[in-house]
Formats: sequence, C-alpha cells, structure tokens
Amino acid sequence: MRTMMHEEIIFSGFGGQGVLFAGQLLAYCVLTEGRHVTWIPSYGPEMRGGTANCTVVVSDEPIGSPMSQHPSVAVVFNNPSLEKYEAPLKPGGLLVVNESLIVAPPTRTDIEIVILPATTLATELGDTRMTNMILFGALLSRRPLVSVATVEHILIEKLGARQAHLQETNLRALAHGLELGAAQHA
Amino acid sequence: MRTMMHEEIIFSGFGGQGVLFAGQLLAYCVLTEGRHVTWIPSYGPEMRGGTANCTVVVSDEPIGSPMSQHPSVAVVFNNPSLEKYEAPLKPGGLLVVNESLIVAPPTRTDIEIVILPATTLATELGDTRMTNMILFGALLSRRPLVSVATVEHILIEKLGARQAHLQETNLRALAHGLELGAAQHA
Amino acid sequence: MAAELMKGNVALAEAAIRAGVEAYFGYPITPQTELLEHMAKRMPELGRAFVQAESELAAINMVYGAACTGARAMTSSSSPGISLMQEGFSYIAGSEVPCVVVDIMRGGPGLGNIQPSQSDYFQVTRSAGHGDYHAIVLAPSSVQEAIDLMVEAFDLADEYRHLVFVVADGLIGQMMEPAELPPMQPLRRPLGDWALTGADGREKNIITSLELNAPDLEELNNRLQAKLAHIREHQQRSAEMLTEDARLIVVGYGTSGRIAETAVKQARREGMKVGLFRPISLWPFPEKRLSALADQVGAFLVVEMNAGQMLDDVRLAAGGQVPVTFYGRTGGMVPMPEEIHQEIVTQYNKLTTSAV
Amino acid sequence: MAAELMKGNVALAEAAIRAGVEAYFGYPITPQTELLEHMAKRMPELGRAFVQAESELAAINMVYGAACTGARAMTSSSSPGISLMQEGFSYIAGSEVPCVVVDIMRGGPGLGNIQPSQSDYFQVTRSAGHGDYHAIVLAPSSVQEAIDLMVEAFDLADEYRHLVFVVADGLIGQMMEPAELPPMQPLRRPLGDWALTGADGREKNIITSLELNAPDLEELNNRLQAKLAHIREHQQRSAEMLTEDARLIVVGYGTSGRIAETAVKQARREGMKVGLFRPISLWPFPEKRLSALADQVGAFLVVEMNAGQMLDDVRLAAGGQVPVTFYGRTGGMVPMPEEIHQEIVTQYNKLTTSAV
Amino acid sequence: MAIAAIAEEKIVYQRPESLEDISTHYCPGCTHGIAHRLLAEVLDELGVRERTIGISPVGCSVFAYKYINTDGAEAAHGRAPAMATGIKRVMPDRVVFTYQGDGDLAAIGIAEIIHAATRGENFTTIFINNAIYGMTGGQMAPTTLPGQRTTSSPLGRDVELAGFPIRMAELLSSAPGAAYVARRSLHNVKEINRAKKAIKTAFEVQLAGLGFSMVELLSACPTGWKLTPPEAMDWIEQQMVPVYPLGDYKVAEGVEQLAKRR
Amino acid sequence: MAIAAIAEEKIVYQRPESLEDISTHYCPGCTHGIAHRLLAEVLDELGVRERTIGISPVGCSVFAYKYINTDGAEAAHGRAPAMATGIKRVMPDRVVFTYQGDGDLAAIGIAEIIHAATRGENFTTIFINNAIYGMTGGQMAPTTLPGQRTTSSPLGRDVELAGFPIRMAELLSSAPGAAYVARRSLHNVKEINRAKKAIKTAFEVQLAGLGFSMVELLSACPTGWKLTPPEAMDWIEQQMVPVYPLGDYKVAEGVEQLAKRR
Amino acid sequence: MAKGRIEINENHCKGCSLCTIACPQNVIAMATDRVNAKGYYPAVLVDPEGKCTGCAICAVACPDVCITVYRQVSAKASSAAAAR
Amino acid sequence: MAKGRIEINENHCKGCSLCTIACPQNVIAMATDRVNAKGYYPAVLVDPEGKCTGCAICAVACPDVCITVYRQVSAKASSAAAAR
Ligand SMILES: Cc1ncc(C[n+]2csc(CCOP(=O)(O)OP(=O)(O)O)c2C)c(N)n1
Ligand SMILES: Cc1ncc(C[n+]2csc(CCOP(=O)(O)OP(=O)(O)O)c2C)c(N)n1
Ligand code: SF4
Ligand code: SF4
Ligand code: SF4
Ligand code: SF4
Ligand code: SF4
Ligand code: SF4
Ligand SMILES: [Mg+2]
Ligand SMILES: [Mg+2]
Repeated sequence: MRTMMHEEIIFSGFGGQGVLFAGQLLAYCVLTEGRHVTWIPSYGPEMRGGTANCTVVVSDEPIGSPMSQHPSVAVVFNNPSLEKYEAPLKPGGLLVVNESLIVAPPTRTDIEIVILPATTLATELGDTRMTNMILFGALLSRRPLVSVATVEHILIEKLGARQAHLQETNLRALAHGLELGAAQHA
Repeated sequence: MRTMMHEEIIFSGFGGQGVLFAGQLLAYCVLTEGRHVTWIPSYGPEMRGGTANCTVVVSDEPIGSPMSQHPSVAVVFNNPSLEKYEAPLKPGGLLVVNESLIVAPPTRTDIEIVILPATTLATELGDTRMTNMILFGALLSRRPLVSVATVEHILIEKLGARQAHLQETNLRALAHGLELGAAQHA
Repeated sequence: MAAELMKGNVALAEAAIRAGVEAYFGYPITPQTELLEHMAKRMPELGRAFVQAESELAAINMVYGAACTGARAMTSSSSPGISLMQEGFSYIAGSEVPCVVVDIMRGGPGLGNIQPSQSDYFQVTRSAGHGDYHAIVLAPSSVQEAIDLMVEAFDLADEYRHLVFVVADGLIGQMMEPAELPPMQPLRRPLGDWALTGADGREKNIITSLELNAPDLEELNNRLQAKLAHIREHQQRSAEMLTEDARLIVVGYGTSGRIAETAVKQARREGMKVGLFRPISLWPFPEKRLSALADQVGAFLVVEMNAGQMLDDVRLAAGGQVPVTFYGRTGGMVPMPEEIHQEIVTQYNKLTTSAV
Repeated sequence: MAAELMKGNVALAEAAIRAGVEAYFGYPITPQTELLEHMAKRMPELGRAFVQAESELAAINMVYGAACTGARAMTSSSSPGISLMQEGFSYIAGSEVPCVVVDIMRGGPGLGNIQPSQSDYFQVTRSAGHGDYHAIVLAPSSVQEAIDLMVEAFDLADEYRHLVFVVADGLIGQMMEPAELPPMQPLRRPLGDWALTGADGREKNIITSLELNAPDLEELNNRLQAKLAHIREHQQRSAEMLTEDARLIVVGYGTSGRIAETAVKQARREGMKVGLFRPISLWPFPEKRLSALADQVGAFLVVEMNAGQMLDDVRLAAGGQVPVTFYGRTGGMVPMPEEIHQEIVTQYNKLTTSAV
Repeated sequence: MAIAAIAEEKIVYQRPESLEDISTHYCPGCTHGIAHRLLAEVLDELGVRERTIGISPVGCSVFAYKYINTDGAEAAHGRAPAMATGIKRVMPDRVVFTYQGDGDLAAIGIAEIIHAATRGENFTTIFINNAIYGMTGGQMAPTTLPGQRTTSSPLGRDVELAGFPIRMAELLSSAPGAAYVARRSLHNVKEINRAKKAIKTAFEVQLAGLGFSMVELLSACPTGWKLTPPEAMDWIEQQMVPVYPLGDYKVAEGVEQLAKRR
Repeated sequence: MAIAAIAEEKIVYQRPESLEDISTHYCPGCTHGIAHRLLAEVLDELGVRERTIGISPVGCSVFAYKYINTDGAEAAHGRAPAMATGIKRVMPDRVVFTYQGDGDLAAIGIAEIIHAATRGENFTTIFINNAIYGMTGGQMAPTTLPGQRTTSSPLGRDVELAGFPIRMAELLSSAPGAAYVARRSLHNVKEINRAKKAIKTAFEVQLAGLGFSMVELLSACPTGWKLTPPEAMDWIEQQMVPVYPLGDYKVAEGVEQLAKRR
Repeated sequence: MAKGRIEINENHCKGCSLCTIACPQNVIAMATDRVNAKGYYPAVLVDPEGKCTGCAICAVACPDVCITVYRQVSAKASSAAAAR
Repeated sequence: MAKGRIEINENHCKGCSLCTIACPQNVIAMATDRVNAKGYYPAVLVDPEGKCTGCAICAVACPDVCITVYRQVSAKASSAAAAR
C-alpha cells in the first residue's frame, strides 16, 4: 500500500549469535543517514530455548507499526528461524540464510535467496561470533539500505574502546559477506 | 413528610447493657404484629470504648431508610448517649433517660421526657442487666408501639430455655418500667 | 416457612449455604464480617469447607482453586478487600471458572470508613482487574432480595462459568429485616467435565488463563466476548415503580434505590408524575429497558451513594435523548428520603417550567 | 543533544531520572522489566533509592511511603501487577500524595500473555481501586512522547498531589526509536509543607485516607471531586491530524493511534476525507475537543487493542450525535495499518452511500 | 523530666511529651494505651520526637497517629513495613517506626514484614500481639491460641483446620537482616517496665543503623476476649506467655554494647 | 516398568508415563526438566497420576501443566499454595501439588506458602531454587547469592541494600503444620537420585495425611546465570550448596516410619 | 517511707480498675457515687492516712495515662527512675 | 560387565552435553556434522567397542528426557533400580 521507500527486515537466530546487535547496527546506521527507523525484538518466554529475533523497519515516512506480518527481508541464523520466516516473507522479498545451521534449504521460488555457510566461514575467520557480520554483509550486498561506509563507521563506534580489538575481524567479516552476497548474484 | 404511622426509635448505651437486644425485641414484636420494621446497629470502631446503639424503624408502609437523622424516640442508657441524642430528637419526640448513669439531666423543653434511675432500680431487682427492660417498659408506657402481651410473649420466646430462669425478673423489670413511665405522666 | 428477622450479612451467608456453597474462604472486614462469622459457624457443622484466609488475596485464590474442582465456592469482602482481589478476579474470568463474590461496599477512597457506600460501581462493573471482561453484578435493595439474588448468583455463575458479584452496602449488610430463606439445596458435583477431579479414565483437564501466542489469546477473548454478549442480551434485570406515565424517572440501585422509593411515593402523593427505575443487574446494565423509557420521559435523575458512576451507564443508555441529572452522597453518607424528594421537586419543576 | 536510538522502557526510566525521581520501587514483569533494570543500574549510581520489592503490592506501598516525604517516587509494572496495586492506588488518591506509575499493558485477562495490549483502559481510567476518584492517565504513542509525558507526569502529580499514570504497551516499551532526552533536573524537596519530614519546629503532619466520620469523609471526597473537576477542566490533551475537513475521524491512542496514522494517510492518498484524533490524556478524556468535532463529522471509528473500552468515552463525548463504530484486536494482537485502512474504507463507504 | 510542681513536691510521673493529651478511643483496660505510652516515653528519653515518623496500621490502633505526637501516616492493612521502607530509604536520618497488630503483621502483612527484616531495613516495629482481631470484632488471628474461642472460631481454634499460632518473634529472628527481635508482655508493672527497656533498645538499634528491630508485646483485648481488664491480664500471664515465651530472640552483635552504653 | 524391547534386551530407563512425550520450552541444561521427570517418576511409582491435581506457577515452569500428565491449573504469581488449599479442602482424597520457583514462592508468594504450611495444608510443594528470576530474564530473586550479578543487581547483590538470601526450607521448617521439609540439589546424578527419594517421601507424607510437605531443589538456570550447562552444575555445587545446605529440615514424627515402610 | 500523692484525670479514666489492683498501698478505689462524662465510674485516691508513697506503680499500670504522681522532695529521685 | 546401549531422541535433545559428562564409559559425544530441527548439535552414542553398560546414568542426567536405556537380559535387574 506504499509508494515511497519502506523496508521491513527481520533478523532471527539463537541468543548469542548477535542477532539483536545486527538489527540495532542497521537501525543506528539508518538513524545516522536520517531516515525513519524502528527496532523491536521478540521478547519474553519465546526467548526460552534461546531463540531471539528482531524487526527493523526503515522508511521515508513516520513509521506506524514497528512489527511486520510480511517482512521484505529476513536474515535467518538457524534452522528454526528459517522454518519460521521463509513462508511469511513477501513475494520478491530477500531471504539471507546461514547454511551452517539449517537442515534443508529454502524452497520458495518467488523470493530472492542468498545462502552462505556463515558460521563455518566465521570459524575460519577465527571467531564464530562473526556470523552476524557476514550475514549482515550479504544483506547489504542485495539491499543497500545504508552505505557500507556508514556501517563501518557505526560498527567501530559501537564496538568502542573495550572491544576495539574486534574491529578488524568484524570489518573483514562484513566485507566477506558483501563479497559472497554479490558473488551469488552473478 | 408522612401521613401514616411511622416511628424512628434509637436505643443507645454501653455494650453489655442490652441495648441491641432491646431494639431487637421491639423489632420482633412489630414483626409479629405485622407492621413493617427495620433494625440497624451502629457498627465498627464506634464500638471501641464500648458504646453501642441501634435504630428501629416501625412503619405502616415499606421502609426506605432504616437509619434516622431525627428520631422520634430515643432511649439513652448512659451519659454519652444522652449527649449524643438529645439534640437531634425531633420536636415532640420522646426521650427515655437512665438517670443512674448521667451527669446532668436533659434540658430540651420541646420534647417529652421520661427519666428514671433504671440501673439502680435494676440492681434493686437483683440484676443490673434488667436496666434495658425497665427502660423498655418506660418507652412502652408512652409509645404503645406494640402490645405488652406481645412483648411478654416474644421476651419469653427469645430468652428461651437456656435463660428461662431470667423470665420472671425480666417481666417484673418490664412491668416496673411501664408503671414508672406511666406514673411520671401524671 | 414464615418470614423471620435477619441481618443482611447473615441472610446472604445462609442463602449461599442453602444454594449449596461447598467452600467459603474469606478475611474479616467491616461491614461484611457477620457473613464470614456465620460461615465459620455453619460450614463446619455441615462438613463443608471454611477457611479464614491470611488475606483477601489468598481468599480469592482459594476460591479459584476450590471452584476449579466444580464445587460452588465463594468469598465476601468490602471495598479495600475487593481491590486486593482484582488480579484473582481477572484470572477467574480468563479461565472461565464459576465463582461468586459478595462486596458489601464502604466509604472510600483508601481506608475511608466503614459506612455504607456504592463507590465500587466502576470497580465491579467495568473490569474487575486487568484484561477485557465484565463480571455479572447483582445489586439487592432489601434483605429478601439479597437472599434471592445470592441463590441466583450461583446459578448464573455455573450457567456461564463466570464470575458473579452480589454487591450491597453496609446498610443492607448490617440491617435486620423480615425475610424468608429458600429450602436447602443438595450439593451437586462435579458440575462440568471441565472440572479438575483427577484424570481418571479421561484426558487430563487444564484450567488456565495463559495463552502466550497472541492469536490463541485473541481466540480466547473472542470466546469470552461472545459469552458476555449473550449475557448482555439475556440477563438484564431491573425493577420499576410508577413509570408508566412518569415524566421524571429516578434511577437508583440497592440502598439508594430503596430510599428513593420513599421519596418517589411522596412526590406522587404531591401529584408529581415521577417514577422509579431500579437496576438489579448492574452488569449487564438494563440498558434495553432504560432506553425504551428514554423515549417516554422528560428526564432521568440518577441517585447514587458515590460521585456519579452508574451515571455513565444511564447516559449511555439514554443516548443523549433526554437530560440526565445526578444526586449523590459520598464518604459513607446515606441520602435521606427528604433530600431525594427535594431534588425530585427541583428537577420536576425544571421539566414543567421548560415545558411551558 | 541529538536524537539517539532508545528502547521505550529505558527512555521512560531515564526520563524519570532526568525529571528528578528520587525513589523507584518495582517488581519485574514483562514487558516493562527493562525499566526496572535501568533503574537498578542508574539509581544507585546517582545515590538515589532503588528497591526491588518482594511484590507489586509492596512496591506501590513503598512508593506511597517515599512520596509521603515529598520525594518524587514511582513504580512501573504491567497489567497483572497493576491489578495488585489497586488498593495502594486508592490509598494514595485518598490521602492526596503525588505518585507516578507506569503501566506497560499486556494481553489479558488473567496471566494472558506478554504481547502489547490496551485492555487496562478501564482499570486505570475509571477508578484504579475502590472509592470515588480518577487518576490522571497519559498515553504516549512514540518513544519521544513517552519521554515528554514521563516528565510531565511528575509535574502534574506534584501540582495536584495526585496519582498519575503513564500507560503504554509492550510495543512502545520494547521498541527502539530515535528520541531526545531532557536535561537532568535538580532534586527539590520537601515539595510541600504537608510532607512527612519530622515535626521539627512545626505542628505534626499526618497523611491518611481515614475518616471514620461520614460527614468528614464526604468533605474529603468533595475536596477530591473539586480537584478532579479542575483537572478535567484544564488538563485535557489530544493530538489531531487531517481533522479539519474530515467526514470520518479515527479515534485511537498510543500504539493503535500511531498505527491508525499510517492507515489514515493512506486513505487520504486515496482521496477519502478521513482524519485522526489521538487522545493523549485518557483521563481526563479530551471530551471537549471530541464533542466539538462531533458537530462536524459524519462518524467516528474507534480503534483500540481491546474489546472496546475507550469506546464508552467516545460515545459519551459524541453524545449520540453521530454513529461511533469500533475496530479492536485483543489478546496481544496488534492491528496492522492494512486492517485499519480496510475498516476505514468500509465505514467511509457507509457514510458516502448513506449521504446519497 | 522531674520538674517540681509545688515547693516541697516533685512530679515523679506525668504524661510524656510525645503523647498527645487526649483521651483514646480504646476500650477500658486495653493495653494499646500502655504500648503507646511506653513508645512515647522512649521517644522523649531519646529526644527524637522531632525527627520521628510513625506508621499506623489498620487495626484498633489505626489512630495511633492521633495519639503519638510525631509526624505520621496511615498504612494500608499489613503494608506498614513497605511504607516504612519507602520513607526510610529516602530519609535515612529520620527515625521511623511501624506500630502493628497481629492480624496486620502476621496475617495479611507477613510478606512485607519478613522481607523488610530480610533486607535489614533500618526501622523499628512495635508488634501488638493480642491473639485476636480487635477492631473487626474479635475474629481469630494467626496468633489466636489453640482452642481459643473467637467470633470466627466459635468452638475454639481447631488446629486441624485453622492451624497453629504463628510465633513472629521466633520467625523473624531467623532473618539475617534483623538486628534486634524481642518479646515482652504488658500484663503487669514488672513486665511493662521490661517492655519499655526493650523498646528503647530497639530504637537505639535503629539510631545506630544496625538494621531491623522489633519488639513483640503480648497485649490485652478485654473486649475481644470477653473478659474484665483484670481477668485479661491474668489470661495473658496464664494462657499467652506459655505459648509465646518472653525473651530476646535476636541480638545481633553490636546490640549488646548499645545496652551497656546506657 | 521393565518391558522387554527386543528378545534379549530389556528397557532399564524410559520416559515416565506421567510425563507427556513432548519437547519442553526450557533452555538447554535447564534442570526444570529434571525436576519434572523426577516428579513424574514418583507419581508413576505411587500410582496416583489419575487422582493428582498439579498447580503450575508463574515462572519458566508456567507450562508444567503441559508437561506433567495430570489434571492441572495455572495459578497467579505466588498464589499456588492458596489454590492448592482451595482444591485440597474440597477434595481431600486427591493428591495435590504445587510446583513453584523462588521468585514465585519466596518473594511475591511468601505469605501464601507460610500460611499454608502453618495451617498444615495437606499438599506437596516442589520448590525450584535457581537463585534468579528466570522467566523475566534473570533478575535478582530473594534467593540470589550475595554478590551475584543479575540484571537487577548489575554490580552483584549488595546485602546492605538488597538484603540477604532467604532460606525457605529453614524458614518453613519452623511451621508446626509442616510435616516434611527437605532441601536437595540437581547438580549431579547422585544428588538427583537423592532428590527423587525426598520427593517420594513428600508425596507419601501427603498420602498419609501428615500435613504440609516441601522439597526445595537447588536448580540450574544456565541462561540467567550466563553459564554453559556444565558450568552451571559446578556453580550449584560450589556456590549454592554452601549457602543452602542440603538435608532434611523438618521430619515430623510419623514420617520416619513411612520411609522405613519402603 | 516516702510520702506521695496522685492526681487522676477523671475524664480520661475508663474505670478499668487496673490501678486499684496495682497499688501496693491499696489507696485507690473506684467511685460508686458518680460517673464521668464517658459514663464510667472513675478511679479515686482514697488515702486518709497518707499511705501513698508516690511509687508511681499505678501510673505505670494505667492504660489511659490518667495518673500524675507527686512525691515530697525528701524522696530520692532515683526511685522515680526506678518507677519508669 | 553388563552390556547395554542407549537411544537418544535427537529431536528432544538440546545439546546441553550433560550426558556426555555424566557417562562413566565416555561413549556419548556431541554431533558436529549436523544440527536437529531445533538447530542444536545433538548428542550421539559413539560406542564402537560396546562399552556401554546400560547403567542409565546418562538418562538420569538428561534434563530433556531424551535417552532410553536398554540392557541385555543377562544383566541383573537390580542395577536398573540402582540407577533410579
Ligand atoms: C484490606 C483490608 N482487609 C481487611 C480490613 C479490615 N480490618 C480492619 S482491622 C483488621 C484486623 C485488626 O486486627 P489486628 O491487626 O490484630 O489489630 P487489633 O485490632 O487486634 O489491634 C481487619 C481485618 C481492612 N481494613 N483492609
Ligand atoms: C503479578 C505478577 N508479577 C510479575 C509477573 C512477572 N513474572 C513472571 S515469572 C516471574 C518470576 C519468575 O521467577 P521464579 O519464580 O524464580 O521462576 P523461574 O523462572 O526462575 O523458574 C515474574 C516476576 C507476573 N507474571 N505476575
Ligand atoms: S477491641 Fe480490643 S484491642 Fe480493640 S480497643 Fe478494644 S480492647 Fe483494645
Ligand atoms: S531461563 Fe533459566 S530457568 Fe528459565 S528455562 Fe532458561 S534456564 Fe531454565
Ligand atoms: S503512687 Fe504508688 S502508692 Fe501511690 S497510689 Fe500510685 S501505686 Fe499507690
Ligand atoms: S487504671 Fe487508669 S483508666 Fe483504669 S481505672 Fe485506673 S485511672 Fe482509670
Ligand atoms: S547407559 Fe551408562 S554407559 Fe551407557 S551411555 Fe548411558 S551412562 Fe554411558
Ligand atoms: S543431556 Fe539430554 S539434552 Fe543434553 S545433550 Fe544429552 S541428550 Fe541432549
Ligand atoms: Mg490483634
Ligand atoms: Mg527462579
């Protein structure tokens, strides 16, 4: 029902995979670039069993609902998330999948799919926690919601002094994701 | 604002003086004689310090308010009760006073007053608890709300087997009160 | 069985016993304590359950538990105690368990006092606690009606598996009036296949108000709302006096309705066309009958022992067709027939003059 | 100070701190717990009082105590916890002590779930607890407005020595949005000569809601009602969008108002003369403005995340002049702009056809 | 406070300043009056009246704030400890006490008192154990003795159905945050004097910031018990004391010294 | 329950009948699962499943009624003992238990559990002490250890401000109405087996009508503690057990015999 | 033996008689001839032989703080404390 | 030495690894090659030499009741009880 730019992005996976952080990172970037943005996590006992997800809405106009029934983008970090969000994704939407933790690949044909073994790649990069940055990169490669420069800048800011040592790996993970995401395009 | 028979009677004194019983006795008698009647006690912390009072409304028509701002009769068993109920009594109303436990006699001239040393008389009768029956008798001598026969009958019924031994003294106290009440008339 | 003199609180208790209440849980509070005291005496005699709970909170949750087994269970309290039961009420309504609660209202807010009041009207009729629902609320205006509605309350609770209030005030609770009690009903249990009695030879039963999944909880709420709509359609109760040709109708429930009756009669004697409309079910509010009357009268005068709560319901039912004025006393003050009569005269004159 | 991304619950907590709250007492409950957690971190840092109470009951009474000293004090909870505070609210209102309470509403009745809801509307606007009173109730629809109203809540509480609610739902409590915080205010105490600080060189002060004597309690209630009348006169708040020429006005507060905004804009794009009226103060309800609008529009469409509660207030304000229809979701379901838009179309068509 | 009234006389006893010179609403022989007086005398002797805030309960002593000449508030039934917590947390330098009956403290308010004690809230509680709900007309309290007749245990408290009396002093003494917990009685002059000493210690504990302090006072309710005042005093001694032994149940270290200091 | 699966094999362990064969919502390594299993095994062994009614709390175990294969109800936060009282009073021949967390039982519900124990209500309580509020995301509980970091005690529980841990087994053992009160732990197989024996005794106490029975179980919340499941087990052993000593705190006479009878 | 006397605030007195029992010298009695404004028979000092020692025991026993106790200065102040 | 084996319900398994620690024979390991539907790496019996004794200790340790334990009938039933 809309004319102007409006995207609804869901990040979903286990707690500890940096799912919420990925969503917040996007939100901060959008804020810096001056668009309207909302971020909302799933909350409460759903979290039992360790699953976590959040929705980021990016829009050119004030945002009514921060929640989404039919997201335009879903970044799924594990199998339950894939099972949960493949179906509701809106036709033509983008599905970013962490191949490392799924049982069977997505089956929908009316959506755009990027699938990469993020956890394995992260482990190769020497830090499993980089899974989220790799998937984030892949997302950006297909939906340039914000500029890579903004992302790098905010990422460094958010890591801050205490986690400065993680800067480099994070940036490499991000780049890696961008690459692979773009590559699959061709 | 009324045409037909309607009386609002207050009994007031210490707990233990049989104040509430006197009121209930009247109510039971009215019920037997087939008029409308309500009985309501003062309740709650007012009782602290041992004061007790109740209001009986007797009427030919269904009773709206069981409470009374301006009673037509007040039977006061002690000094605080006298202080509390002399003033609100409606002009032409009846005030029955237990002379034994008051500090100063009532002063109003626009009401009918019966004053008798009920507690002293009761003690003479051999039972201080007869105070209420003496005052009840005095009340009846001026306001024949119910027949003496009914009162005697109900009184015996209410005393029941367990207090049968008190029947006689109660009846004598009642008679005594009727007498003295009538006597003061002349 | 002939009429006997009975105190409202005692009459309510004994009526509940005759209606087959199997379990009473309560906590003392003036002006309803005689109800608890009567239960303390009678229930053990009859081999039924009586517990003086440590608080109203515990009491309502004991009632909730006992009612889960299909037993007729109840508690009673007064305003502050009713406030403490709000969460429990909401759980009971949400899990659709039949319970009966007596509220003998007293002056508020806060500790207030123990004198008669009707200031819990909002608290009991709107939603007693959080969440979307209305309890059934019955308001007697005499000791006899208290007895009759007490019995009815249990039947309604069972019929709808819902929370039912019988609300009165210190005046009705404390006064003695001639009244007749119903015969003793036999206990009947379990009332429904939903009750918790042990999963012996059947699937297990669960009683809960929890539905983490929003669509499921909305489902539950739709069911609840459908039930409430049915109740609203079929359970509106009210009494009337001299309304046929009335130009001014006084609207009052419970004690204020009772006292208004005296005032209305007096007004009639003085030739004023005045009637009385007395809601007996406060929820569902007798809106059907009241809006019918709205077509016929010149004005409504609402009388309550509060600052104007049922007033909203009368205005909603009157739908802006006729003026609705209000006369109220608060803080435990009980209006005298004279005051109400005075107010009737004032409002009635407005009508006639405006008519001229 | 530039806008930063903030979670609603955290924004509310930090705003209260900036407003000079000296004491926070609370008990965890989803979806408001981040508010308590932020207080747990910040209040000790600032040398202010933080206690995780043993229950909501204890929490509200701790707030009552702290507020008696003139300190700005608050608690926060969600629906079931709010039910447990009812008695405390009534005491606070009755003894006229300024307190602020945040209610992040969730699905009910009973345990229900933790999803966003607006089903406490009755509970907070009618009389939160027994007795005659209304609390001031403010309902933000964005994180920024939550911050602004939080500060305002403390000022109103102090100005009127009254209980003030800030009510939102899980959605506003949990979401992050860009918003700006106010500067830190200095603490100011004692606020009034009524406060309990020790009777040093003055008569002793007493804070109580007890008046055993009915005329005195009525006196207290008259004072309270006069205060409420003044608030009702001066503190009605609302926001509007595209109402000037609107034939249909959607009425919604908080989250449902916010979501309705999207739907209304869409309807406008499609050429429908539709507007939005968003009550910000739920009590006092912005009835003045709404009844003014009633003269101008063809109909109102009330949208709530409950089974229809504010609906009563809209109907009362509209006074039967124009039809008032309702669209609601319950059980923690949040309406999507599409649904509301659909409902707008339906109602708008009715209007235009009926107009023909 | 011994000021000579006339030349050759001195006053050896007169009403304490912290007690308003008005008549109370209590029944004849009700020991709430004695407890009030002792409390007031202690406040006088410690010279803290001007910085004391008292919390009255819901119960017959609901009007304690009228009688005690300090700032005061009226709590909801059982919630006095929560209110006291709120006050003390924002005004740690004030002296705060709660005055509570056994229905108030041991029934509806047991959660609040236990948690206040557990947190070691630094206020003082005067706990009036009269084994009954006085104000509401003599119902069973958690402290009612086995077999004791009340209006809600007409045949006497049946421990099978209504449970056993709760001993609050014993219960609260187990809370680490409690610094001083003692039980005294008001049934005769000797015990009354002992009770006063304990109350004084309790407030000294608060002044020293040692934590929660409570004095439980076995108290008479002639009206609720349906006894004359003298009978009521005997009933405390013969019936209550055996079930509620007098003594100190918790004396945290640091408290001894205080007592000695006197 | 040893039925041969295939000719030369027999099953020596399988899921108890009183436990539904569904996956729980608990986090990996959460010992709520173990507690459920032990409870179910005891109901099986006593053969009372068909006449048992269980009360679930508000807490992570809010869905216990889904997992335990008996009639069940969901109580308001902390009120399970009141509900159980209501049920047991009208159905004394049924087996009734409450399953409660430490926030539920020791914080908001402490009044209800103490009074149920004091009245000697004849039901059984399984008390899961995991030193935290699990469901709401890891806030401080009354049982949280001194210095323990939680989301509401970010610098660690400061006993000066937040008080000391409450020891419920000790506290409730003082209630005359309590017949059996024990504390066990679930941190290793040996303790798990001991825990089961205690749970069995508790239910036998109820079946014998001896009064209130409770087993407190030291339990792991890896998520709330931010530890791996194995780390969490060690944390119980090293941190919790010293503060919450294991053992029997109340064994009323009559109970010994029951144990022997086995 | 110290000499003393007491003054009883008759209006506060509720006639509970506890002082009469407490007094070691038995010099307090309940009035029988008159009631106070509350309607109670108040306690009165009946001490023709001046046996009152000013020990203040009655004052300590009185629930309604009706009694003020005086003692002739000769008496040791210490015993006053004792009475407290 | 008794001979036994276990069956692990992989779909209930949450990969907490407590069974692997509990097993005295060290014949349980966590899968690394695959995750279950929940996305967890499940526990698996790795017992080429048939060291499992069917002692059921793993089953007792498992919070999710994933493990069924079998033992060859030769084994004494008593030890089964012991494991309970
Ligand atoms: C919430 C609530 N419940 C009940 C009451 C009624 N009530 C007033 S005082 C009281 C008990 C008083 O007993 P206790 O605390 O022992 O004090 P006492 O009168 O014996 O000194 C009760 C139940 C109330 N006011 N508020
Ligand atoms: C009246 C009320 N207050 C608060 C809550 C929120 N709440 C849900 S569970 C819980 C505490 C759970 O902790 P615990 O009892 O220890 O159980 P656990 O999750 O640790 O097993 C709270 C505070 C609620 N649902 N209801
Ligand atoms: S009822 Fe009992 S406690 Fe209350 S004032 Fe009278 S004697 Fe004292
Ligand atoms: S949060 Fe803790 S208690 Fe709750 S399920 Fe997870 S591990 Fe278990
Ligand atoms: S002071 Fe002592 S001697 Fe004198 S009256 Fe009092 S008690 Fe008796
Ligand atoms: S003790 Fe006090 S109240 Fe009682 S009789 Fe003596 S003076 Fe009067
Ligand atoms: S049964 Fe015993 S040996 Fe076999 S896997 Fe389990 S723990 Fe290991
Ligand atoms: S203990 Fe159970 S849940 Fe944990 S890894 Fe082993 S089988 Fe899986
Ligand atoms: Mg008491
Ligand atoms: Mg816990």
